[in-house]
Amino acid sequence: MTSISFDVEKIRKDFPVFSRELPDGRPLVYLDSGNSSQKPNQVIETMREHLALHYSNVGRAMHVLGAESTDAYENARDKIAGFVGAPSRDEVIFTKNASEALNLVAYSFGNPANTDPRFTLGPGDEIVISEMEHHSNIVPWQLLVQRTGATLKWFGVTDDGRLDYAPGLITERTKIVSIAHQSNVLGTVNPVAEVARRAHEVGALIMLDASQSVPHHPVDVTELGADFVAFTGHKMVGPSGIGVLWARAELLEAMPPFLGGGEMIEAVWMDRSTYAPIPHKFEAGTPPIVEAIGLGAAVDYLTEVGMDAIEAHERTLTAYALDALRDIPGLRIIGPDSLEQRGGTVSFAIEGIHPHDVGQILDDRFGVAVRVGHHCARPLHLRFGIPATTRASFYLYNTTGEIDALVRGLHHVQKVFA
Amino acid sequence: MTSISFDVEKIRKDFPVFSRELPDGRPLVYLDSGNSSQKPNQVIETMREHLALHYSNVGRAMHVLGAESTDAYENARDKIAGFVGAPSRDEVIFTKNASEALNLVAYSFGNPANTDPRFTLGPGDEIVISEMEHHSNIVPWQLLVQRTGATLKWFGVTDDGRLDYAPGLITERTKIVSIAHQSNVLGTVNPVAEVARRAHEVGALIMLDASQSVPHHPVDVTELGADFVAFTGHKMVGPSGIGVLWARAELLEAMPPFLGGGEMIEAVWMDRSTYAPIPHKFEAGTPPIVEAIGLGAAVDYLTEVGMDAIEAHERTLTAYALDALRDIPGLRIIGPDSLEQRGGTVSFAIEGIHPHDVGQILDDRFGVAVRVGHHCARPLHLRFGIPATTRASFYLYNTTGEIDALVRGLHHVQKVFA
Amino acid sequence: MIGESMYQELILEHYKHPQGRGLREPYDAEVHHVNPTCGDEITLRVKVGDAGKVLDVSYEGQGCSISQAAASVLYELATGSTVEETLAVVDEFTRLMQGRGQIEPDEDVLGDAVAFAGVAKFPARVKCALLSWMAYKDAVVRSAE
Amino acid sequence: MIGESMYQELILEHYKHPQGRGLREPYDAEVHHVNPTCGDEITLRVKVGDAGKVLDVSYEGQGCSISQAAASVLYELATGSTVEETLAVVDEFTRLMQGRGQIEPDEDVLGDAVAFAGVAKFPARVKCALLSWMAYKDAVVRSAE
Ligand SMILES: Cc1ncc(COP(=O)(O)O)c(C=O)c1O
Ligand SMILES: Cc1ncc(COP(=O)(O)O)c(C=O)c1O
Repeated sequence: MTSISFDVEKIRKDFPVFSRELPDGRPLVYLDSGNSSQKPNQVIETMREHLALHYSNVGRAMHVLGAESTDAYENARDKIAGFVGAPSRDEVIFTKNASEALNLVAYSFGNPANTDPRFTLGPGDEIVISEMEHHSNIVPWQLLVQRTGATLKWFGVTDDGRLDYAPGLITERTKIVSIAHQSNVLGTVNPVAEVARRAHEVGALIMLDASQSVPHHPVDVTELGADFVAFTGHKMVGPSGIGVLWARAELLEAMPPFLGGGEMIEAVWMDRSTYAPIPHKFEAGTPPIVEAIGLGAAVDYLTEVGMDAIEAHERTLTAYALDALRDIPGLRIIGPDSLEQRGGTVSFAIEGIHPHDVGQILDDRFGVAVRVGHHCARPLHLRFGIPATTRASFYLYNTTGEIDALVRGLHHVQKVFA
Repeated sequence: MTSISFDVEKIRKDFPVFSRELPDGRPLVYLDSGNSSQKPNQVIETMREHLALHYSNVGRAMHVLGAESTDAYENARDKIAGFVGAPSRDEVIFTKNASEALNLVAYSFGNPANTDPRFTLGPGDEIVISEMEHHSNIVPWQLLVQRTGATLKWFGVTDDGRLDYAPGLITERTKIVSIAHQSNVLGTVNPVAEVARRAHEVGALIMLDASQSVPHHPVDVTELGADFVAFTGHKMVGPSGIGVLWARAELLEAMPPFLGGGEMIEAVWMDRSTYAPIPHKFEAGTPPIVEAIGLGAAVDYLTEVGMDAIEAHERTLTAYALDALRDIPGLRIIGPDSLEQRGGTVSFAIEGIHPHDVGQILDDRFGVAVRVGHHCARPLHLRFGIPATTRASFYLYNTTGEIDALVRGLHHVQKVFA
Repeated sequence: MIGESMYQELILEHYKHPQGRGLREPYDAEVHHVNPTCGDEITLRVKVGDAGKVLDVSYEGQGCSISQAAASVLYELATGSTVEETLAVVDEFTRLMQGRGQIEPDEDVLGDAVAFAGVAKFPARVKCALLSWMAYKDAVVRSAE
Repeated sequence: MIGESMYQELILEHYKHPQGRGLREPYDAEVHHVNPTCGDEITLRVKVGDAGKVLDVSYEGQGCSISQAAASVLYELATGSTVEETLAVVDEFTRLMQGRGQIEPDEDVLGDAVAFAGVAKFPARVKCALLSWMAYKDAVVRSAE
């Protein structure tokens, strides 16, 4: 089904997990990359080699190992800046995951020690998110309004799983809008450039949770028109323990520091400190060194395969999956059921069978790994009146054969619970 | 010089970095473990294998890989709880480094959304630290007083590098005392149990920065009498990207959440959330999974060698180093020059030669890696009236032969700059 | 496959043919428990007789097969035993569920409930299995008040 | 070893025998720069003559050999050139220092200053090398005010 130029079998050979068998000889059918992706040898080997032969702390060390580690770490920053089209490498901040990146920005608002008017926040000020957000793009803002007395507002979601975008929700009172670029449940790709324009029109800032888009599409932060973009290494064939905040340099300079400590300072006295220039201002303590280096290798890997090719491959898989799932009686897709403005994440409910049971039987009998539950998007599920869904999500290493396995598995599930 | 039972040559074979040559055939003499330690094969291989064959997201996944990852991740928590004598595994919070652990606690204070009297903070309230702290145990508290209007106070340091402990500095107004268990510059081990008693006497909480003690001594958090203890994986033969906050369960329960997002919630509505029980309440987003697993392997490794044996070995090295350095003309040790209450970190100044030059020539000519600068403890250096020092720090894999190499190197440095 | 499978025949059997389901009179206490992460719910009643004998456990709820089967197994184990005996079983069941798959279950104590051992490896499912058992414990405490 | 070494003979030579050291009259502008991370300091004066010719760069400071030698090399490169020419060298030197060892230095532009190439790999040392050069740039700007 996929084009000749995209050799998925060759790609699968790069991922050692596909050479293993699950207990009792089940094969592994991994359809849970929206949760976290598998890792290619290129990433694993880069990390292993660095840990074994070149490891040391970065920045502060003045010896061969220190230089090698610092080089590798800062080169990773260059690679990631290039990957998302950041105008400057200094705009790439390494965090531990996307959640930290989102919290970092949330904590920049309403800090009494910072007087930049874009970041002051109090009663009367508003924050706008949406009902389809991941908890990591909801809870940081809830905590912020609890600390400051600001108001949280949100866009709804339409019945077919689109952002119910009402420009009027963004007003002169709005300080920041933060929405997903692509939903981790619905697969929906949001009209972020339009929302960004509206936010800027009223003088608000805009943050994009790109955790589900950067791994799967060519993304250029400048084209998106955003002020802040968060994404996470483990979903893009990179390691755990590393995430990224990209933000416009001018904003990073205006924001108060978030975590304090070594590396983020210029000079420290007992009673006051001055801070390092960006990006280091936001990287307190020893950073996830080997993890950043691993993410650099991940970005090299994705670039070599080609983000356009990956996007096209996932599109093929998504079309195939939507077709096949539509044929299953009692199955209802939650989210857009066309390919328009959507990525390779397909969530669904099956009449009369709890998703927990669906997922567990798929795993137990067929080795098919999907995610079941609310996928850290409980409000979205409440919106659709269901406690949970089953979600299949695709990546560069998946095949149409694996979607066939999913479909066979679902038929079996229906038989078990008939 | 070291006892028969401690086979340092055997230990060195576990660390692949010692099998490499630096450029131009220099050997590697790594005396910078206080900055970050090297990693044994046991840790590297555990991480590689997990990434290759067992990786998936934790907690939320309901399939074989999810169960394997969750098992391994939560087992790492058990191991670390055991390693530091935590009364409950739920008291072990994984962070990205020690700095995040210190900031997490600092952000728990003065949060308007939390009313527990132990964590309220405002003008008139006091925080007590010391002049020998690492920036990571200074700046978070400075940022806190800037946000809240509380007052920061600190213990001084005596001429021989001891904590100038004055119980009277801790008063009824004190909300929290945060000091290093062992100084990363002086090597001094502080009388933390005594300070903890005093803090509790006045109803204050006490935090210990154990970044430099947990890797080198048997540490039991209960014996220390502390409320909060922070340490970091990369200094204890573990990976980068992982740190630990231990705290008494009752306090963790009373604290407001810090980072918000997936995994740390119980239920989320658009306008409010309830939070997961500890430890997950403080672990927002996908945690550093493979890094925690690597730290578990590190703790297994240290336990197998034996923390008592490691402590004894480092003591031998420190005695040897103090003796040898004392003989160098113009060299002044900054910190205790006896073995009493001190660890294997020796900082010094050499008359007329800038530490930058010392460090760089040691590296350039002899492959001796030491750290030079203020070691993220600038106020301590200001206290001693010097901008920087040279620091040699020892770990289980170091030998007296390496200290000889350092001494030879220092003689050469003096010749170059004579 | 049997060894690994969470879906022991026994669990499916209980799910498809739940024992003791439905809310009945008389009762000493009624509780309503919810698992907010997945929306599972249960309403449960207990009736305790002389000498601490559990005369009836009746319930109504919705959720996945694990949570429904766990309630059915609970009903079978509890009715006819004494409160004290059943609380010992609840404790052992809780220990098993929270043991992350590291704990050897005591079959003598657990009886049929041992079929849930596989659940312990999936933290997200543990709450499903425990929902009715926690509700039962709660109800028993209240019935004694 | 020579290839790897940051301590080119040339740097040590300049450190031990600094050129143009000392504060002199006349001058158009004086600046004082500090590197707060390591305590290095420099006071620097410039005197610019007709047609933008740099007549004198005089300085006094303390710090490591890199920072001291960099000031000495700067003195040699700057005096006798025009402000415009020297600023081009400052830019190239800055680019080299901030290039994290990834940049091929332009020897034609840099002359002796190319000896500092090895410093670029150590972020903590880059500021040492740049201290006097940044002070010079600052002083030149002020002298034109
Ligand atoms: C005493 C002390 N505290 C805190 C830290 C910070 O640890 P990390 O860099 O892992 O956050 C260090 C090490 O850099 C240290 O030596
Ligand atoms: C849309 C979205 N936002 C945020 C996150 C959080 O990412 P992380 O768990 O790496 O912090 C995720 C993934 O879990 C996600 O899918």
